[in-house]
Amino acid sequence: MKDIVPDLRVEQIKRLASSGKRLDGRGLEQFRDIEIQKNVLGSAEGSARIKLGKTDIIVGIKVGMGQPYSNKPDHGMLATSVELKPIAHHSFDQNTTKPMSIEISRVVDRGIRESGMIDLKSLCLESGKKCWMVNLDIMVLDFDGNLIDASTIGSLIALSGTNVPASNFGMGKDFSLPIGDMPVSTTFVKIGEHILIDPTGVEEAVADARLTITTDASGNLRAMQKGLSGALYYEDVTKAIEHSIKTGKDIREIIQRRD
Amino acid sequence: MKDIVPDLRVEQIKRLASSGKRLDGRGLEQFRDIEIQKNVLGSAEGSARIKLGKTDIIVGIKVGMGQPYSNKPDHGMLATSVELKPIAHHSFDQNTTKPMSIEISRVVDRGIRESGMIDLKSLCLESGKKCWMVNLDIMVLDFDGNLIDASTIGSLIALSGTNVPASNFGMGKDFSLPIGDMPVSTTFVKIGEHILIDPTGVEEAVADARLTITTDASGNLRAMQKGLSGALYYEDVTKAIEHSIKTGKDIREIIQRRD
Amino acid sequence: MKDIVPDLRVEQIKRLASSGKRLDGRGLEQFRDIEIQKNVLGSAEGSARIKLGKTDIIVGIKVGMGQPYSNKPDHGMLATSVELKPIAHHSFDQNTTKPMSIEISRVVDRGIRESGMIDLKSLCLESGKKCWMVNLDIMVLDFDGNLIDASTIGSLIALSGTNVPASNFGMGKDFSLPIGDMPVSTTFVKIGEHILIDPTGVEEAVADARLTITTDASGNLRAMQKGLSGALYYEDVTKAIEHSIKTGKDIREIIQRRD
Amino acid sequence: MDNVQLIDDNGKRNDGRGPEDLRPIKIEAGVLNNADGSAYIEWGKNKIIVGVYGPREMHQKHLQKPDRAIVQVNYSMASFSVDERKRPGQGRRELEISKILSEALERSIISNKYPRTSIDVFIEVLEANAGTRCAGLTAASVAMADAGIPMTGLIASCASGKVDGQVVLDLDKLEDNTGDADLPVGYIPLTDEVVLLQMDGHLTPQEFDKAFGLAKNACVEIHQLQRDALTKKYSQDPDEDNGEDQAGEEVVSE
Amino acid sequence: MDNVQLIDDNGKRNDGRGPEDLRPIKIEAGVLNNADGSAYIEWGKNKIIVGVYGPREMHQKHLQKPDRAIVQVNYSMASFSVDERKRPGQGRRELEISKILSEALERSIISNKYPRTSIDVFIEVLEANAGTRCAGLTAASVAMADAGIPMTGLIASCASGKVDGQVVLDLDKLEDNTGDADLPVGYIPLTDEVVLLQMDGHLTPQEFDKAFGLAKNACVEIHQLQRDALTKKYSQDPDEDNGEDQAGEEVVSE
Amino acid sequence: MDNVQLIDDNGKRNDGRGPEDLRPIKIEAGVLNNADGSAYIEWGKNKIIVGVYGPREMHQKHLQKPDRAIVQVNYSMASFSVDERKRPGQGRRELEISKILSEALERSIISNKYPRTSIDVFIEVLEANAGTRCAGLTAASVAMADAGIPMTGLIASCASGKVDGQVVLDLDKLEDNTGDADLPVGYIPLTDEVVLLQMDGHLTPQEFDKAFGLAKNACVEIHQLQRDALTKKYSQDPDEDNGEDQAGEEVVSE
Repeated sequence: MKDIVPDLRVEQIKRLASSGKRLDGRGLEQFRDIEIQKNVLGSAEGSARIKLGKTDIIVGIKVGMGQPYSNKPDHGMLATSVELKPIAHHSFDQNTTKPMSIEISRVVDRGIRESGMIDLKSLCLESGKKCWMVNLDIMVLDFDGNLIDASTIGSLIALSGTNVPASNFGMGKDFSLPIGDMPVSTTFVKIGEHILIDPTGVEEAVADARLTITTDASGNLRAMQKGLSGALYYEDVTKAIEHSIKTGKDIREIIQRRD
Repeated sequence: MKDIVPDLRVEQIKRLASSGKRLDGRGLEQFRDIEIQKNVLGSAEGSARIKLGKTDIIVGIKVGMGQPYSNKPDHGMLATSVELKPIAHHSFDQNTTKPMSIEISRVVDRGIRESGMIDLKSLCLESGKKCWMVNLDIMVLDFDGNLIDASTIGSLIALSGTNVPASNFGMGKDFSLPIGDMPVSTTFVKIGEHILIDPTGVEEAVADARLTITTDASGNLRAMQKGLSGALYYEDVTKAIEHSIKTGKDIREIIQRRD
Repeated sequence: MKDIVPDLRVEQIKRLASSGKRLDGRGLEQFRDIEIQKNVLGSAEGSARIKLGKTDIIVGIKVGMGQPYSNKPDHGMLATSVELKPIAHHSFDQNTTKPMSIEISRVVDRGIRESGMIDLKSLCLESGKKCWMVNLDIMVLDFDGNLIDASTIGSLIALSGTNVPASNFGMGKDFSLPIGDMPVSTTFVKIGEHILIDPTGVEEAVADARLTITTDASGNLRAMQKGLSGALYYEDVTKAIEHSIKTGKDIREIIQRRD
Repeated sequence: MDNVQLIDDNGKRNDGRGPEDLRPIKIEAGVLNNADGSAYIEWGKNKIIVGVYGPREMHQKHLQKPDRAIVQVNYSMASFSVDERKRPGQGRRELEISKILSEALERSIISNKYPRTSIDVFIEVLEANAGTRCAGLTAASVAMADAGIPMTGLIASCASGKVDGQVVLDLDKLEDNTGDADLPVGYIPLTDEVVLLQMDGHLTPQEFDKAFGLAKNACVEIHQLQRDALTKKYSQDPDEDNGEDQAGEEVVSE
Repeated sequence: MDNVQLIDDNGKRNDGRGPEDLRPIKIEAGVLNNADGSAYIEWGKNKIIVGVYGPREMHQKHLQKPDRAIVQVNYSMASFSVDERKRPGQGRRELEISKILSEALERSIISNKYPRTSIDVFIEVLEANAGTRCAGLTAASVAMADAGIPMTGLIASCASGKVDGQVVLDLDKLEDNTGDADLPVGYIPLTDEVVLLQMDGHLTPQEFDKAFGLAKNACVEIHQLQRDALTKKYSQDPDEDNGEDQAGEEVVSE
Repeated sequence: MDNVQLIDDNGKRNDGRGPEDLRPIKIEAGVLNNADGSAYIEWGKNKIIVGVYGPREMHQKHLQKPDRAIVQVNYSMASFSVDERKRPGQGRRELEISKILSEALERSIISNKYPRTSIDVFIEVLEANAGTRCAGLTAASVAMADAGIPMTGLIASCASGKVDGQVVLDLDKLEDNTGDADLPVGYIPLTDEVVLLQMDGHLTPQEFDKAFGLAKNACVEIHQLQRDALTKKYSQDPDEDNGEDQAGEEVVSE
């Protein structure tokens, strides 16, 4: 996403958008194909590989034991990280991608946490002393935009297939991670006048503003994040919310069909 | 203080000093005005804002619990840090100011520690196991020289108003940090032949040598530190000691008047 | 070893090697003089200073208490580090020598560990809870090639004179670190067609490949490591093994004579 | 999410405010000597100082933009700004906030005037009590104006949210910790642009509309305080620039 | 070194293999879009993906070589690749392996074609079960060929070792943890060159000869799998490049 | 500060010295091959080796001085130099000492001869027993002379202090830990200049005068040892440069 995109390309994207089209043939409100593989790794307690167009990520979950945070003594712990490794794009290197990876992981984490999808209270073993610690690690293998949505979808898939290895720790039988209502994020960019869902790498590179909206099964808002140094108008936001609720439903169906 | 000060300016400073004067109108042995605000922050257990001319610092004290150092099992702990943040001067950045901030914090800490101003033994709760931990953090907001003296004065003010929040830790009633005799530092620079007290940023930038002398209420020496790559003669040192004892008394009065 | 060695020098080294000679007058299969000083430091539990030609290192051993690794609950701990400090060569700086120092320390550690020279099990005090921790730190003072062998020899000397300071920890009487069969490493470089033992700095700089072979008293292999971006043929390896077993015996005698 | 009652039977919040009231806000421009621009804000119990340097040459060449200035915010919480001492060094939360505030501020400057330069904004949170990103952004915009950087408009910022099931303005720490939702908004009244928008918690689309409207209206009010602060600074005799709180001044002389 | 019996009375190993059998190996070339070359390998339970970028300008000027390209390998274990979560960041073991794999791969390229450049090889271990450096090197060599980098020959790599006193090929995790010796070999069949060689444990010179021979023969076998993977890739219609596992595909559309 | 008696009834200190006695000092110049200059010092139980490189081009351009050389000292305690193992990496104490020793040494060189260069001084403390900064500075000055760097004079350095209420010279570890005051002094006898001065503890102005006088006189004595070490080095046959302690030498040959 650090590519220098020539002005001509920007003009082309805008011209296409004016007639409702995009470089890869999609409509402005059309999500890319989502390819899902579940439980792809034997070493992880949960895992998934997700391809969103040419964006390709792998999510691995390790569950261990830890000590609850002092301000949440009755909760288990969830830690989310996104690694934008240099394998995924020629412009990625450890130093420059750090703010980007932190923002993505925090937005993904916020959606999962705020939706109450994981009942963290049920993961406390002894108040203030001992709890289950869920490490959700997202590795980007190939980058073509919209990492927030790819990561969210991958995380939902991986979490919903996660086994808590209680027997390894002498804590009784293994059990499935208790999963509730799932949050689904959809991300938009604004380019010129136009709002495009699920942006590719090139679209993100030329975008003025980005907006992520995370909704729950009831169509309510759970998390939002504006990014990039352009502005949105209120109408842009309400339009995006409307699309997000609609598209979120479709994505949720795909995820759950796979269970 | 990393400014390139033109040679003309150096000459001007020396010429003025020859007739006992300085750029800001002070005499060579004259300290700048000290502006003091006490307990300026609700979140800190003790705090102070100090302006020494245009030098502007804020001192915050947090008191928590810790485990005594293995070589001082019967003492509470004091940790002093100085942050020279880039807000304070256009030349400050995290990398280049590190040695400077470490030297300042160690000199300030040494004066406080060696004077016995805080009775650290009284802050031990259980030998080798549990003690009060006093974090003294100094943040520089605006830099115009003589950070050692500004930081020492700010620390004395903040410490003498510090409340140990024992009740928060279930350790009985809150109490005031036990404060004894206060050390006061005064810093000098040598420029050419001249010894100037309480240097400004420009004076430090052109100085040959720097000398800090910390004295107690009885007029005895508690800490000294020479800095910069110029030399001092013995007579410079004895002259500075004499001035330090005298000026230290004045500053001590100002600090205590505020109690 | 980051020197730019002019092509002429490379040619000279190859020409000499063709007639079985080297820049410093040695034969291809001849090790340099080894100078040994034992127990040179009062602050360390074991120490040695080794000169291998102009390569000069100091090895210090500190023994403390620790908690066994979770996957080795019944073993004491050994941690080996090599510091290639800038004092040792004009080209050394903390950043660029890191991979080199890690490789050396891991090869030295592997030889010592795999040979079973230290009976780590006897250093466990309480399974999974408490054990002796042996810190083996190697500091390079002057660099002229073949740090792996110099470090291995220095480590053997220092370890075999190490006192476990049990009385300081209230764990009974002090005792000598239990030392068994010693591994000895010998390192070769390939330059053009030629295999040279115990390379100097210049020889390492022009070498195509490097091979370290660590043998035990029975003449068996305990560790090997190929380095550099040239290749070896199988015959190179078997030839080096043969020399290593032979030279290893000589070095082992020197080390043990000193006990 | 715990069973604390945050709004009493008279519709008053724990600090006595009504649902649509802001906490008291005090803004001062030009409070530092060395910084090219600066501002100090007290917002409820939040105390924040902001210094701006620039536009100045960008040191890291690979981050330079050939056609414009960039804004680099460093948002930082002082170790003594919170109840439990914050460890020094920028944590992940601070890095995220620095990023989104940089992006918001970049929108408000006329950036093509200073190619290859950086505008460095240091936001030092001295005392924190919820809402520091909005307060920091509000003060930073004043500090940038104080630095004389050409702007399309001042950014005002304020959060709204939901507490006890009710949409309210400007959550304090207790409300933020135990409330239902938080919605920080950054807004340029002059251009009607939204430059900061985050949300977490639980809002229906209708609640979002209401909360957004509250925040936007508050921003208009805050914008006036920003203008007042700048007017006050620039109508002062320049020699009195740093004359605030003269009561605390003491003099040592030989 | 513990008293586990690793080879049963019928000469079978814990996973049913004979002493000289490889684990199942599957190699695929060209699995990523952005990387200039890439490969995926499954080797027993090991799963590794490799991406190659370059030759490209070397950013750190002081590491440039005026007469040739250098290879920089970054071998990395994913946090979720092992039983006990690996902490993020490169540990000492990963750094050592990165160094020796860089050196091995550098041997196989015709490096004077691209002075002052770097060929960057990212080896991501997704699941680890002993032998990852050999599997990673094998896949990296395929990925470099896929990137079109001129080479003197593909490097195949495999370990042999000793288990229950017997020389065997290709140790798995249980054998590696409790066996007597491990001998990873990297080999270019086309030129008969040894480019990687490490060993730890306990081998007589005779056992070394036997173990080395086993590893070398296995490398010849693996070399064929590498060639097959590249042939398969380059005989495909380029538009189907990433068509593996279409079964998992789903479509969202408005 | 504890109730240990450090000076007995006969005026003898714990190691038998009188109040104004130095510990035994041994200095050797030119002990390393690669460094441009070097020195080794044993001072009581302190053992320190110093290597100097330079003047050489300053790598970090922004630290270059257009009109002179700068001195960069790296003072470092080996992990095994103290009773409780020191963790690797430079701590705050080492950084402070490196800074003040850099400043002291810079005073003694004729720095305008080598603009834009750096003189890098590595002080490695192998064994520490109080007084390492003075011993390190003394040895560093010899090493700089050994490197042929033009100097205004050698720096000799020694601490004095107060123990059991009495002013004494050259505190050892026990005295430093439990004594009343410590006063390290760095002094150039040739020019009568004080280039290092620190103090902590408790001294009356009169005690300071006495302690300073003791340290200065000791520096004159140490200065002679420095000159002797350099004379010895430069009167030797160059081929025997590293012949110290030949007793330990062993030879392996085929």
